[in-house]
Parts: sequence; C-alpha cells; structure tokens
Amino acid sequence: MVQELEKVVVKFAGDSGDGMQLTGSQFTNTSALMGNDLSTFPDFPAEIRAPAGTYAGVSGFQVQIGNTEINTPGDEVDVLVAMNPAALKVNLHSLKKGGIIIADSDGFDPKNLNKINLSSNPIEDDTLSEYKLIKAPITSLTKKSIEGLGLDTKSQARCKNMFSLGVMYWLFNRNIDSTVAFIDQKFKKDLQLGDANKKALFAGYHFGETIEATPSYTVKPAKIAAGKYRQITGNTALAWGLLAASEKTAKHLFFGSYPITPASDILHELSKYKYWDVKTFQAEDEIAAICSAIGASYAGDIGVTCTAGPGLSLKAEAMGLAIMTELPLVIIDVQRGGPSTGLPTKTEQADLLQALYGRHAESPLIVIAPNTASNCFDFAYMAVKLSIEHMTPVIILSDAYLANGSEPWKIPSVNNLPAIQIPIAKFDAENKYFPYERNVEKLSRYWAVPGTKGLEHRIGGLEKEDKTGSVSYDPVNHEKMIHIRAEKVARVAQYIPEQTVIGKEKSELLVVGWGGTYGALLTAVKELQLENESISLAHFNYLNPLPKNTAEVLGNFKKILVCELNTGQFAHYLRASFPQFKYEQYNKIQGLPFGVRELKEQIKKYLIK
Amino acid sequence: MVQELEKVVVKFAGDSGDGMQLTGSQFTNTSALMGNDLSTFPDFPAEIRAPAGTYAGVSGFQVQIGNTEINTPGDEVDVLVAMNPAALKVNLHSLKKGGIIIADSDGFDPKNLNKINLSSNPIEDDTLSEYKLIKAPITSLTKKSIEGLGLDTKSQARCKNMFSLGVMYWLFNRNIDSTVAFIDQKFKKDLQLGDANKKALFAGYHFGETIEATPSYTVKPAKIAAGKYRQITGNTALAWGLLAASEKTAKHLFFGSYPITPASDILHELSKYKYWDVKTFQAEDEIAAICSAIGASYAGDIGVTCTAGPGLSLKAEAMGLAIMTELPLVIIDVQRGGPSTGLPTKTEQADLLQALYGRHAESPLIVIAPNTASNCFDFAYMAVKLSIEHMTPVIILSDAYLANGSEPWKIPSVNNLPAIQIPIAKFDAENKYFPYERNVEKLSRYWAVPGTKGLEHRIGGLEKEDKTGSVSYDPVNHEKMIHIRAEKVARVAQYIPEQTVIGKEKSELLVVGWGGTYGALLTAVKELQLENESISLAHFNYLNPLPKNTAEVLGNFKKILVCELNTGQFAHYLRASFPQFKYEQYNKIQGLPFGVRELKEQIKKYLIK
Amino acid sequence: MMAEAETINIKAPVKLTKKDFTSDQVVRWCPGCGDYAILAAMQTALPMLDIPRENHVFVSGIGCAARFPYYMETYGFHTLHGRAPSIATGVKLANPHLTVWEMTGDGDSLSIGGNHFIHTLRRNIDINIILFNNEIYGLTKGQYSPTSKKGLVTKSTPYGSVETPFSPGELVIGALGSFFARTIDTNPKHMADTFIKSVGHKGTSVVEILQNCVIFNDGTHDLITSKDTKDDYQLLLEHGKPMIFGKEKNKGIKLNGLKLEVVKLGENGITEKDLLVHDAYEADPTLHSMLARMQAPAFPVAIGVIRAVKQPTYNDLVFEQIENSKQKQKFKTVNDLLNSGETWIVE
Amino acid sequence: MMAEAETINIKAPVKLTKKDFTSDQVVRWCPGCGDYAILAAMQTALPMLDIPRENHVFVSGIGCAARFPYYMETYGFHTLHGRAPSIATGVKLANPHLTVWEMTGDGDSLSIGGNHFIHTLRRNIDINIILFNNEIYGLTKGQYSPTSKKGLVTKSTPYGSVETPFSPGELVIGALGSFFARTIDTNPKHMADTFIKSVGHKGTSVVEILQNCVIFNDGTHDLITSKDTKDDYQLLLEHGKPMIFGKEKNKGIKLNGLKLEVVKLGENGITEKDLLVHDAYEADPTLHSMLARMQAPAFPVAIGVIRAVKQPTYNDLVFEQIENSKQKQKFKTVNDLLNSGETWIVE
Ligand SMILES: Cc1ncc(C[n+]2csc(CCOP(=O)(O)OP(=O)(O)O)c2C)c(N)n1
Ligand SMILES: Cc1ncc(C[n+]2csc(CCOP(=O)(O)OP(=O)(O)O)c2C)c(N)n1
Ligand code: SF4
Ligand code: SF4
Ligand SMILES: [Mg+2]
Ligand SMILES: [Mg+2]
Repeated sequence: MVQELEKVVVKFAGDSGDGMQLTGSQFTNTSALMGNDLSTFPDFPAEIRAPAGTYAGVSGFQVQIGNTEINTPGDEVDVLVAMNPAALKVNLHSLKKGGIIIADSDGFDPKNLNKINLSSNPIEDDTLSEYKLIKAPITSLTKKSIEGLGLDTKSQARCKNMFSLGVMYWLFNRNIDSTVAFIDQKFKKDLQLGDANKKALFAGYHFGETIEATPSYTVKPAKIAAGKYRQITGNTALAWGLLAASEKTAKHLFFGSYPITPASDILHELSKYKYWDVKTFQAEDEIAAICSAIGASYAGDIGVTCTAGPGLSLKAEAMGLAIMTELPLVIIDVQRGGPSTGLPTKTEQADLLQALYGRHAESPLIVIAPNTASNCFDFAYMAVKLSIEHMTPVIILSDAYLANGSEPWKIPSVNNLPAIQIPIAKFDAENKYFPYERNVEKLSRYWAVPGTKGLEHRIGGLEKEDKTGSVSYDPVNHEKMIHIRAEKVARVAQYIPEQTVIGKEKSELLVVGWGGTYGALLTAVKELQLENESISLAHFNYLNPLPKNTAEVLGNFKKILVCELNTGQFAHYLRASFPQFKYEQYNKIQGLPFGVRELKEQIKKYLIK
Repeated sequence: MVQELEKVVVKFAGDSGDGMQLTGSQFTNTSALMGNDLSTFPDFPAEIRAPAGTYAGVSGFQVQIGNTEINTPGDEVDVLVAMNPAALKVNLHSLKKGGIIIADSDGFDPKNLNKINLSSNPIEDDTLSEYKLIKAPITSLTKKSIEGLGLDTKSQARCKNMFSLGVMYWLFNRNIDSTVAFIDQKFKKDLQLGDANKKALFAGYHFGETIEATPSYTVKPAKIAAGKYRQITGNTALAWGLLAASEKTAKHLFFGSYPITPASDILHELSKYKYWDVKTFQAEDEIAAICSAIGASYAGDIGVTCTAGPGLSLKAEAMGLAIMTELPLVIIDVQRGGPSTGLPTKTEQADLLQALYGRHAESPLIVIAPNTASNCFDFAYMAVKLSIEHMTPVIILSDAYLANGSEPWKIPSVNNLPAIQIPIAKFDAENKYFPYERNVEKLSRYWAVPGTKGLEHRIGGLEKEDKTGSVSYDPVNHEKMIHIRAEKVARVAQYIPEQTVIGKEKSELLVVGWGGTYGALLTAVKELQLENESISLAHFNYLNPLPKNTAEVLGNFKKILVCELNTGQFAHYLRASFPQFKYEQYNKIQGLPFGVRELKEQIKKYLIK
Repeated sequence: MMAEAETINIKAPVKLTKKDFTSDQVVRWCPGCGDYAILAAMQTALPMLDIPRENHVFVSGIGCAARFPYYMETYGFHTLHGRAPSIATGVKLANPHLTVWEMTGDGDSLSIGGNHFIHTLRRNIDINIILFNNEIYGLTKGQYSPTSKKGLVTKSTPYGSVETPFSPGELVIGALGSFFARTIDTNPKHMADTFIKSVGHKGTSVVEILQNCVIFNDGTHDLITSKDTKDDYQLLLEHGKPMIFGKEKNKGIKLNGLKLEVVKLGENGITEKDLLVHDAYEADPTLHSMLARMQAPAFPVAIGVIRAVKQPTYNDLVFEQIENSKQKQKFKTVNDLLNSGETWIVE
Repeated sequence: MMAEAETINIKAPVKLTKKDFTSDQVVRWCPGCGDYAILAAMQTALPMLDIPRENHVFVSGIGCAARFPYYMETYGFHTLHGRAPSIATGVKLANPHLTVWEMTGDGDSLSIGGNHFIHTLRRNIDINIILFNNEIYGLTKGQYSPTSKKGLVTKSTPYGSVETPFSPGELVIGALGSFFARTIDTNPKHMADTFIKSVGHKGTSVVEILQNCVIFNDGTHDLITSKDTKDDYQLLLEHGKPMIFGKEKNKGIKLNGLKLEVVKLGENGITEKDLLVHDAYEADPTLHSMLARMQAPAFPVAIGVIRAVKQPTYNDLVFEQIENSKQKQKFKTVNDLLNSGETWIVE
C-alpha cells in the first residue's frame, strides 16, 4: 500500500561521526531530482566530534519535501531516524504525535543509555507508545550485509548511514539511482568501500521491503515553475553570486577572509576558482582580511571579506576607512548566536544594529539581507553592483540558517543579470582628476586605479577636502563631507526596488520581517490568509537605506507586527525611522529558526479584534 | 584707568612651537587663583609641529574668565594674542568687533606673510580697522630683555611666550607671582633659562605699562560656593576618579591602554601612581589593552581600558566577552572627530550609537557620559561603582572638549563619595559556589577571584547555563540568559539618580543634551530663561539605561529639541525608546563645541509660538 | 649557572592527585585526538608541583585546544580567539602569585594571536604557553594554519598551500623568548616533565606540543612520532648531555662552521667528543635557534627544553617599581593628591 | 649566486627627476625631523629606477612616518594604524605589476601591526617595508615604543620602561624574512641605494632606518650616527667584502665559535683574512641573525643589506596557481558552473 502525501518532514539524527549530514543530503537530492519542492535544515554541534553517544554529539539533518510550495524545513517531524538514545531524546519533542521513528536498536545498548543516564531503554519501555516505532538492528545488519568484503570494523561501521538511507528510500518510494551514482563517484578510488556502501544501501532498502511494518509513502512532484533546477545552500549561493559579478564586470574577485563558523564554506567554495582569477586570501585574522580586501579594491579588484559576528566586530575600524576613502567593498556577515562566542553553530539575527551602527563616528553604509538560500546569489551580486556603482561598502547580513539550508533553485542565466556600471576614472589631459569629484546623481566619486598614468593621487583616513580629497581640518568642510557621505548612501534608495507586500496592500495586520526568517513568515502568513485572515507580509531585503516607499507600506495597516530572531532590533530601527507608527514585536532568540506553528499562534493574538 | 569687566574671553594663538598652551594655562591658573570662575579650550593641530607659520601649525588656547558663573570658554574672543599672520587669520572670524589684538609685529614678516599667501601685511593695511590693534615687536623685545644671559638663539626665541603673557598680565591686572613660582619650579635645574623666562615675563609686563595703549581691565573674583578649589581638566579628572575608586574599594587599579589622541593623557597621569599599586599596562594594541583589563578584572583588580573612536571599534569583540562572562570592566572613550582617522584632535559626540550597539549580537552594557571637565571625576568613580556592583562593563563617553578643557573645581573629599559594595564570592563549605548564581535584586553574579580556595570554576565566551555557568547550547536557556543580561543592565535604572530638569518642570520647550555640551547648553538656556522664555534643559549623564523618569520628564513639554555634536544619534535613540514624543534636532558636526550664540539662535526658532 | 627550571620544588603527590585536577565536564574532543593525552599529562604533572590548586589559572583562546580549561578542576577562562596572552597578562599582573597557563593552538597563537604572542615573549611575562601544534585549524573543520606544511591541500587550499610555515621555535627566539621546549602528544612522561620545567622557568615559557589531529591532519607528525621512525627523527635534548640519537644511539649532531650536521659515531673517526653538548641556559640564542630549526628528514627534530635563559620578567620589574616607588611616595591619600598643586580658597 | 638585489635595472634619470616625485602638499613634520632626509632620499632614488611613476604605490599606517605618502607624487594610501601590510598585500595581489612600498614607524609596524608584519614576511609578499625606527611614538607625543631602550623615561613610563625592545632584524629573521637592511637618516646616499636594492629584491624587503625624532627622543641613535663616533659604531656591510670598520679601518669582526668578536687588525697577528666576509645571499640565517643583533657599544651596528635571499614569493606562487589552473579549467563560464552537478528539469 502506497500512501500519497502532500508534504512530509524527515529528520536524520545520530552522532557527529555517523554521517547524518550526508544521508540527509542524499535524501534531499533524490527528492529534488524527483521533482519535489523542499527545504533543509542541517543542525550540528559546535564540537567537531563530541564524545559518541552524548547529547553534545548529536548531529541532525531535517528536510521537508512536498508536492506544493515548501518554504521551511518544517516545524514538526513526521519521520525520525535515530541512531542512538541521545539522538532520539534530543529530537523527540519535535516529532509529531503518531510520527514514525526508525531506531537503530543496536545503538540503544546499555553503554549509550548510560551516557545520557537512562535506566530504561526507550525503545523497549512505553516511552514511545504514541509513535510508530520501527526497531531495526541497523549496525549489525549493515555489518552482515558487507561481510566478506574484508573491511575493518571502523569502515564497516561507517556504512550504517547508507543502510538507514536505504530504509528511508524504501519507505518513501525514492529512486535509488542518483545515490548509487554518487557513491560510485565518491569512492572511485576505493572500489571496495564503494561496494560496501552500495551493499548497505540496498540492504536497507530491502530491509524496509521485508519488514513492511508500515505503509510506504510517496510525495508527487511539486507544481513549480518550469525550468532547469538545482539545489543550493545559502553559502554556495553567496559565493556564486560573487563569481557572477566578477564575470559580468570583467573584474577580478579578491576574497580576503579568516575562517569562522558558519561562514567558512564561502571561502572554501571560492578557493576552487583560481582559473577565473579569483584570489582567495586566507588572512592571519579578520582585520588583515578586510584590509587586504580594501587594498585590492583600491587597486581595482572587487574586494570582498566574509565573517560571522565576532569577526564583524573586529572589522569595525577598517570599515570606517573604506567609508572615508569611498572605495567599493563587500562585507558578508553570516550571523550566528551570540554575544561573544555564544552559540557558534546556531542561527540568529542579532547583528543588525551592529551592521547599522557598529563603527565609531558617523559612518553609514549600505546594509542588505537575502531571505532565502537561493536568493543569496542575487544579493551577493547586488552587493557588488551597489558597492561599485555607489563607491561605498555594503554589508550582507546572511545567517546560519540560510548558510547551511538548501532548497531547489531555478537556475538563472548570468546574461540576464542587471548590468554593473563601473565609475572608473580615466586620464584626461584637459581635466585634472580630483579624487573626490562626484557623480552628480549618485554622489559617488570616481575610481582611479593605481597603474593608471596621470591619475596619481593620495587618499586616506583623515577627513578629506571636498572635491580635491586633500587632508582638511576645516570645520565647515567636515560637516559638509559628513552630510555628503550620508546623502550618498541615502540616495541608494533611488536605485533599489520598492518594498513589496505579500497579500493585500491595505489591511488589518502587517507582519514585518527581514532576512532569513522569510520562509517561516511566508508560510505562516499564507496559511493565515487561507484562513481568511486580514493579514499581509512585508519582508525586507534592503535595510539601509530602506526602500523609499517604506512609510507608505507601513501606513496602510492598522497594526504592524515585527518578527525577528533577536530582541527586537529591526523594530527598534523602524521605530526610530518612522516613529509615527506603532510596532508590535514577536521575538525569539534560541539559536533556532521560527516555527510556522508558533508564528501563527503569536500572529493570531493581533488578529483578535 | 582700570575698567571692570564681568567676563572676558582671551585667546592665545601662535605656532605649535610657540608655547601658547603653556601661556594659556598660566593665564588661566593665575585667574583661578585670583578667584575667577573660568573655562578653557585648548585647540591644537594633529601634527606634532607642522611647518612654522602655516595654517596647519596654528595652536590656540582660549579661556573665558568671569566674576559670574562661567560654563563655556566663550563664543567670541575679546582679546586675541597672535604671534604670526596664520594665527591671526585663523582666529579673526571669532574675534568680537572692537576686540583687542596683540600682534607680535616681528612675526608679521614677509616670510610668514608669504607662507599664507598674503601680499599685504594685515597689521599695516586696514584689515584690522574694526579692532584695537596693539603692535608689539615681541620677538625682538624679548631678545633684548635677555641679552647678555648668553642663551643661544633657539632658547631666546622660546622665551617670547612669556613676554606676551607679561603683556596680558598687565592688561588684566593679574598677579604675576604664581607664574614666577612656576618658572622657578620648572627651571630649577637650569637657572639661566629660568632667569630668562622671568626677565621676558617682566619685560612684557612693563611693556604693557609703558605703552598704555588701552585702558587696563580687571575681572573681580566670582561669587561661587565657598571651599577649596583647584583647576582640573577632564582627562585628569577621569584618572583621579579611578584612583579614588581604587582607594575606596581597597582594590588595585589595572589600566590597560594603547596611546591615542585625545585619550593618552589619562595613561600618562595614571602611570605616576605606581605607589598606590596602580598598574598601567601600555599594550601593543587596543585589543591587548582591553583583554589585559578583562584578565585583571577576572583576577580581582579594577580593570579599566581607555581609548578614542578607532580604538573603541577595535575593542568591540572583547566587550562581548566581558558581557558574557559578566565581569566588571570600565571602558573610557574620549570621543574625537571621525569617521576613520577623521579629525583626531577635534571634539565630537558621534560614538554614541557605537557605544550602545557596536558589538555583535545582543550585548547591552551601561553607558554614561560626564558633562563637565570636573565631573569626569564623579563619573569615573561612578563607572567603577556600577561596574563592580552590577558585574557588567561600563562605557564612559567623554570627548576631546572635556578632555583638554579645564575649569575650577571645588575639591571634594574622597570620604564623602558613596560606598562601593563588592559582590565578592566567599568559600562556604555548606553551599557550592555556582558562577552564575545571582543577587536577586541586581541580578549580578558573584565575583570569585582566582587564588580563592574552593571556588575553582570555569567561565568563557560560549553561552552559559543559568546558575551553573556551564557551557550550554540549550535553546530555551539561551533565550533566558539573553533576557537576564538585558534585565540586569535595565535594572541599573533603579540605582542611578532620576533625570533632573534645569528650569520649570513643565513648560513650552525642553532642550535635551548629553555629555560634553552641557556648558554651552546651560549658558544658552539660562540666558533665554533670563529673557523670560519658557524653556528648560534636561542634560543626560546616564544613557543606558536611561533614568527611570525619562518619559515623565519628556512628557512635560510641548516641544523637545535635542542638541548634539553629531547627526542626531541621541535623538534617534530617544525616538526608538520613547516614540510617543516628537523630537526636534539641532546638530553640528564641525569638530568644534557649540557656541552659545548659535544655540540661542537655533533654540529661538522653536520658541516662536 | 643553575636555571630556574631545575630548582622548582617537585614533591611527591601527597595531598593532590590527578583526580583533584579533573573537572566534572564531559571531554568533547574527537575520539583519538592527541589532546586527550595532553590533558592527562597535565593532570599528572600538576599534583607534582607544590602549588595549591586554586592558584592555577588556565587561560585559553578559541579552538579545539582552547577547550582545555573546561576539563581542569582549577580556575579557567576560555576567552577569545588569539587573545589569551593578553588576558593571561592581565591575570598575572593582577596577582603575580598565580601560576598562569595559556592553552592554545597553532592558529590561535600564531595566526590571529601572533602579535600578543610575540609581545608577551618580548616582555617576558611569567606565564606558561602550551602550544598544541596540529598544523591545522581543527575547530573550524580543517583549513591550513600558519604552521601547515607548504603544499598541504585543505578546505581553503584545494590547489595546495603556497605559504611557508612558521617555525614556532625560531619565531619565539626572534621575539626574544627566554624559554622554548618541544614535546610530543605520544610521550606522556616527557610532556608532564616539560610542563613542570615550564613552571620552573620564570618568564614566558613556550612549550610546543606536536599534536595529532586525527580528523583533519592525521599523521602530520608521523615521521617524528611513529614507532618505526621516531628514534631516527627525534633528538632528545638534555642539558649538559651530548646530542646523540638514532635507534642504535649511533648518530649525533656536530657543528660544522655555522651549520649543524648529522654524523655517525664511529664513522670517519667521529666520537662522542665531537658532538655538541646541549646548553639550554646559554643566553646567546644562536645555537638554540639552529636546534629549533632542525627539520625532518634532513635532521632529527629537537625534543626537550631547547632554551631556558634567566631574564628579568615584566611582572617582577613592575612590582619592583611599585615597591620602590612606595619608598618615595609623593601623596599618602587621594585626598592629598586632590589638594595638591595650585589651589585656592573661596570664602 | 647572483641575488635579485644586484640585477635591478638602474638607469640614468632621463625622463623622471626628483621633482616629478614631489607632490604639492606642504610637508608637516617638525623642523629637524629625520623624516625629511628620508623623503629626499626616496625622491632621489625613484628616478633611478626603470619604473613608471604611476606604478609606484605608497601605503602607510598611522604615525609621523606614515604621513609619507602625501608628499610623494605617486599613488598613495594613508590607511590605519598597523594595517598597512595587509592593505599593501591586497594591492600587490590585485596588481602584481605595481611596486608597493609600505612606509611605517616602529609603533605602527612592531606594536599594533606586529602580526601583519610577521605574516607578510612569512608569506614573502613582494613589497618594500621602510621602517622608520625612532624608538618612540612620535605622533601621539612621546610614549615609549617596542623598540625603545629599556629604562627610557617617557610620558607613559615616568619610572622608566621595563620592557626589552625588539631587535627588528632578529624579529624579521625569526619570521622567516628574506631581506633585511639597515640604514641611517643621516646618510642620504646609503638610504637611496638601499631603497633601490629593496626594490631589486623579490619578496618582502624590510629596510630599518635609524631615524631621529628631534622632539621626543632626540639623539637616541647618536652613538651610531654622530660624526665623532659613527666610524667606530657602524659596520658598513657589503656583499663579498670583509667586515672592517673603525676610524682607522683597523677593526674587524671575527667569528669565535658561535659568537662574534671585535678584533683589531695587526693585534695578536690578526689579518684581514681572519675576518668574516659578508654573504648577504646565504640562505642559512644564522650569521645574518648574529649581525642583526650586534649592538653598540659592545659592537658596531651593522649597516647595509644584511640578508637578501631569493625565495619564492606568495604573489608569484598565487599567480602561478592561477595560470596553471587555467590549463585545466573545470568550467568555462559561471553559467556552466550554475548548470553543473545534479540538476533537473521541471516542465
Ligand atoms: C574572532 C574569531 N575569528 C575566528 C574564529 C573561528 N575559529 C575558531 S578556532 C579557529 C582556529 C583554530 O585553530 P587552532 O588554534 O590551531 O586550534 P585547533 O582547533 O587546531 O586546536 C578559528 C579560525 C573565532 N572563533 N573567532
Ligand atoms: C587604532 C589606533 N590606535 C592608536 C592610534 C594612535 N597612534 C597614532 S600613531 C601612533 C604611534 C606612532 O608611532 P610610530 O609608528 O613609531 O610612528 P612615529 O610617529 O614615531 O613616526 C599611535 C599610537 C591610532 N591612530 N589608531
Ligand atoms: S578536530 Fe582534530 S584537533 Fe580538534 S578535537 Fe578533533 S582530532 Fe582533535
Ligand atoms: S614628533 Fe618626532 S618623528 Fe614626529 S615629525 Fe616631530 S620630530 Fe619627526
Ligand atoms: Mg591547530
Ligand atoms: Mg616611531
């Protein structure tokens, strides 16, 4: 019996060493290839490999797949794969009542139970009576299935994730081919290990068939826009957006960075493209990273730096230099839980006020935030465009949720991306070049690149004289320059899209969000709209300057509810910017994304008339 | 003929090498000793000693003395001493029409005129026809007066500032004794040079007597509160406030700092007090400076660090650590003109938003700002008190104006300063010490100092479990801790004074200011009050948290005008905090303090009904 | 001249045991990580010192290595990436009676923390820096570090690293370091012994531990540490002893002009007398630098205390100044200071 | 082996003159400051190089020294305190055809900028670091710096500094530097010559200039630079030449075991043959380190190019990787990349 589902949430959970991230990605890939819409949420510990069997060591991968539009990895899990007691306990609270648990019964041995102080075995007692439990001796069956291949015990144990994947493939009627191809590719240098992995995968699949403990399910392809698709994570999309901008401008990309979770993957990705003249510089620290990018921008490359919260703090001083010297510079901040080292692998949106104000003195810059894993591509591209065209630094606020989560992406063509105008200064014997002469509309200065004959000039961090750019301590000039720099950034509002509203333009309640919470907010708002609630969503990507119709948008609603993964930073900013409106807040600061159900509950409070 | 004046503004201006700062201080000291109230404003170039005779090299010292209350160094100058054409030109615009100029006619030679491209000599043509000009060949008369002492030309030239001081002493009927004593002390190892300086001083005095070009003036002692007085600058007062706190708590002061204008003098001052166990650590950079202070605080000292804007940017990450580990720490920021290196010797109030928000993630801390040179003492003391009692970092926002300006200060007694409670953790065999157990009222944790037997524990920058302080990645605990840290800082409002209002409690217009602009705002508001305007002043010292009656205070006025030396940061903050009120703004961002006249003009715009 | 390293009071573990130094926290390193052995060695070493438990402070930066303080039942402070030397400096200056340890990785102390590292050495602050050198960034999952071998393929160098690695010992000496030792995560006794010697040294002690990261740089020190090769690629230095090594104890280090060379005892008439004798206490850093620089396979790698030179510490000098200035104290109280200089009375 | 320093194309100043390198900005150093002479020497040296003016980029941090770029009619970037090496790295990697200069002070590069300094050296980025060593923080009005002599009384050390100063040369070598030279603000010809040599060297060149700050540390280098004493306290090093110095050219440097000693020619049978002959191109840093370390009055101070060793530069290796990877380019265009891997069509 095959039961058809509209959408389903699956979670793989085990030890960091159990390969759950890989299992999850394979399940995701296969589902994507089968045409489902989907959204993923990998969730791993701060430790590389915390002690096996402990809570600290649990690594999870959640994915929601559907035949309808999917915007979040899902609040509640329908099917949980738990490789040991810790993995079960950590995830049980999010399992739907009546949901399915596939437990590796070998992993529920006294040693592992002991590690989390359980005296009774939850897969034997009645702890799980409200769920459908499939006990599978995964470890031992895996071993058995690959006996005789002559693998050592460690390698044997490493195959058990394929067994569990096999079980899930059977359960969800997934096509096994792409994983087989993946294994062939991955182990092309170790055929024996490749064989073992495939054997384990099939063994799991057949195990599912054999026990037939439950009906099996299927999720039909989603009805989504026609085109060619691929999966993409936010971090990869940021990297690729930069590559696209480099190709489009025919300017080399210089990426100065210092590794930090959850941003490092962008460095890893970009370091592959040396052949496109991408220079990735792994600096000795975040300050050297941003300064090298400033130096590269000064000398004509596209200078980019990338970090997470602690690194953003360290880059504050150098941002001021880029602001004063009016050079292009892109700063990516993949937000994580804080303050201080905080929760390094968890998501949060708490660097907003720092991005807006976290530098000494009057130092405005552009701040933008992508809202899905895939549009990280567009905003990385846009950041380069704005930064070059307006000659000012741009901060991109991504977050751990976007960074690691993935979703299907309709592949765009680089040809269709908007052109980028480069305000390059050229030597002109008639007209002397003044470093601080400006484009009259944008107020951006012109970029004179070292090596260009006749444009020799000096810039620096001391206050500049208007037009000439010479050092000036003149009081009135200082005030003028402060205003010019502010106005230059403010005018960017003329060059970005107006703020859109999802739902009616004018109505009862406007839900406001920004950045990575989009999927959850959109799902919640759409569901409420289906419930005939008078509600719309305004989700912001452009944070400074705000879109020029922002006040208008906000003014069309009786109530405004700002939802954020912080204590209310965007609400605070809106309040200061448009004090004429009243803002309600819903905030969560648990290192986790919003759940759709919790959002709906909270939003409903403001819908009671 | 001796004319009596209520108040007078005097400015000494010359080359950086001319010793104008010293001359100004001596004139100030003598006036203070003669009982005047006063306020000073030294104004020097960013260069150590820019080329003689150029605009860039002009160094000035302005002082207002009076027989009434003096709160600013004055908008317009009554008497200007100009040692060369550049010094004249730079300062002429602020000289009162009809004011007196004492010019060193020797300094107005073709060479110096040339340096600033003057074809005609302003002390010979009719440039100065609207002023009273005293031309004195100061350089040559000085030389003559000390001929025969056998000094080399360089040393001879260095005495001319004393000559000009002598002229001013005669002009204002000042007592010459204290300067004589000062010279004796300063040159006790070089009697010859001491002699020369005294000779020049007297020669100047007698020159004044001889030419009798104008009536001479006197300014009677001011009627100020009885007591013992001294002069003090803001930087010295900050240093001494810390010393007082150290003495009062019987805890050693640890001062980790990296030199930067205009904050370095605090380091210089404190490094003298080794005998009070003051440890000044000149670190290799600002990050090492703050980190050493955090380490010292952790180990039981009073950890303090001190910097200006660029350094504050660099300290951002470490502040987060102090917030997470809930250790006492005082961070002094002597604000200067920015962004970037900006105007390093000029004043500004533009680090406010950075102080409030300039760290990644949710990281609130206490922010306070002294408002006069002398109450820098009180706020330094208060910073230590709040930091220790509430176990959280405190930022003090001073500025270049307060730092270098001086005023008479009624010397307080350390005995009368409020007690500081130290929440020290003590070993107790009955009750285990938990690093994050808290005082129930203040929510501050207890300070367990290494070396204390039985209190061994671990802290760090990862999120802490409530009470135990162990590392915790638990979502709900994280949210709880974020709220506790915020609430701890918010509760400080219960322990600081309520906001006061100068003038009527309820009226038409409330002028709002904070920090170093107090003197100018007070003078302007008081003068307008005398003109029967319906106006009051609320000047803030406690910026985060704001005093608990803030909304009440603001609510009592029809209009609120926030005046700041930035583009409106406090106004922005008030708008976000109390959006129910409407805030008008007057901002100036020229590296200069407010003038009283400009303030009155601006304020009056809001008084027209 | 007897160096401090030799005079440290080592006593039988009467009162304290390894258990006393073990905290209740679950150790969270990867199974097989070299850090476990380092932890055990430290917990073995400390009871041998005559230092009360509450006087040990373990300061660390960020990295796998930097998790160390959580596992020690002493005072501990897990601080910021690279900044541990500065925090440790503050701790030591606040209370010079504390024994301050800095636990750090190659990235933490030589990459982002390089400046604090060299300045701490220059000042000779009396702390013990234990540098876990796994030649990789472990905690951020495997990027090359400033000590990674040239050519290493890592996540951030898919085409191989083009950077020349620091030699920690040479950097220490270039920064005027007074103590440098090298030890190995596979030799617990030698580690414990080296830790004790580092405490004995007054001044900044740097102990480099060749540590294996099983996950991201497995086997990088194999030539030096593995059973088969270690005898030929380790030169165990002991003060006053000739520099002999090799499975058969038949190889030695000889000076040839201004270079070192490996010689075979017995060959070409070479005897023990021709070999260099180790002098850790020589102030001149020339030979120490040469020894620190030796790299396998051309040379054996020097293990043990390479340099231990008595030099005044910053903290001692500061406290001396404090004491001296108390003799000629200008003001007794802050009230005196406030009332000093030019004052006047208003009546 | 011929080092790069010798092969640089030095040509007669046909097209460019000193004036071409002089900007219109008023020079704002204190009268008498050693920086003036350095500026003049640079403006004299550059016309001798076969490098177009627009290819020179002067990058600086913050300090008196760091004002330098304003006065040069070339590209110039006055950046942040301590960060010039990183900015310069970015400039060089963006465009390796530029000649990149870093103008810096002892505080700028050895205090706050120490980490970037040593990492730049380790990577061997091809830039020229001109280090104005006045042993003081000039611009902030006179605090001691990491090169100030121990005991120096400054604004921040009223009781005298307790810190041991860095020896820039030793630090450079400890950080694997490939080029180190020392010159003097009172010797314009030698300065100009050294600048030219630094450009000739491929890799990070560090030129330490003993510079006098007339205001805050006047005369700190007097023993080495003053007319009376300079011959006895300067050892002018030239590659291939014996190390002779002294007013009468009768003193020399000899190796004694692993130490240097000053000897008198003619005394105790010492002849020129006994003296060390300078080899700037020797890869082994031992002797260079010893030479860099020599301090007056016990020794003369080494002036000239102490070390100039050919080593691959980071920038060359990076551009090599770029070129090589172009041979086996995986994707032609970004569109190819976007469409690579697992994709599927929705109809
Ligand atoms: C300011 C800052 N930048 C970057 C990081 C990310 N980070 C944490 S540990 C680490 C490197 C760790 O390498 P190492 O010091 O060698 O320690 P190991 O993990 O190898 O023991 C980095 C880059 C951080 N935590 N903080
Ligand atoms: C981040 C930062 N910290 C501190 C300063 C203040 N500062 C400017 S220059 C300088 C030291 C200058 O010393 P040095 O590099 O030796 O240059 P010199 O003036 O002696 O030529 C300091 C501390 C600054 N500008 N920026
Ligand atoms: S990643 Fe490497 S260094 Fe870190 S705990 Fe694992 S094995 Fe040890
Ligand atoms: S302070 Fe010293 S280094 Fe700076 S310009 Fe003046 S003399 Fe030169
Ligand atoms: Mg490491
Ligand atoms: Mg200097």
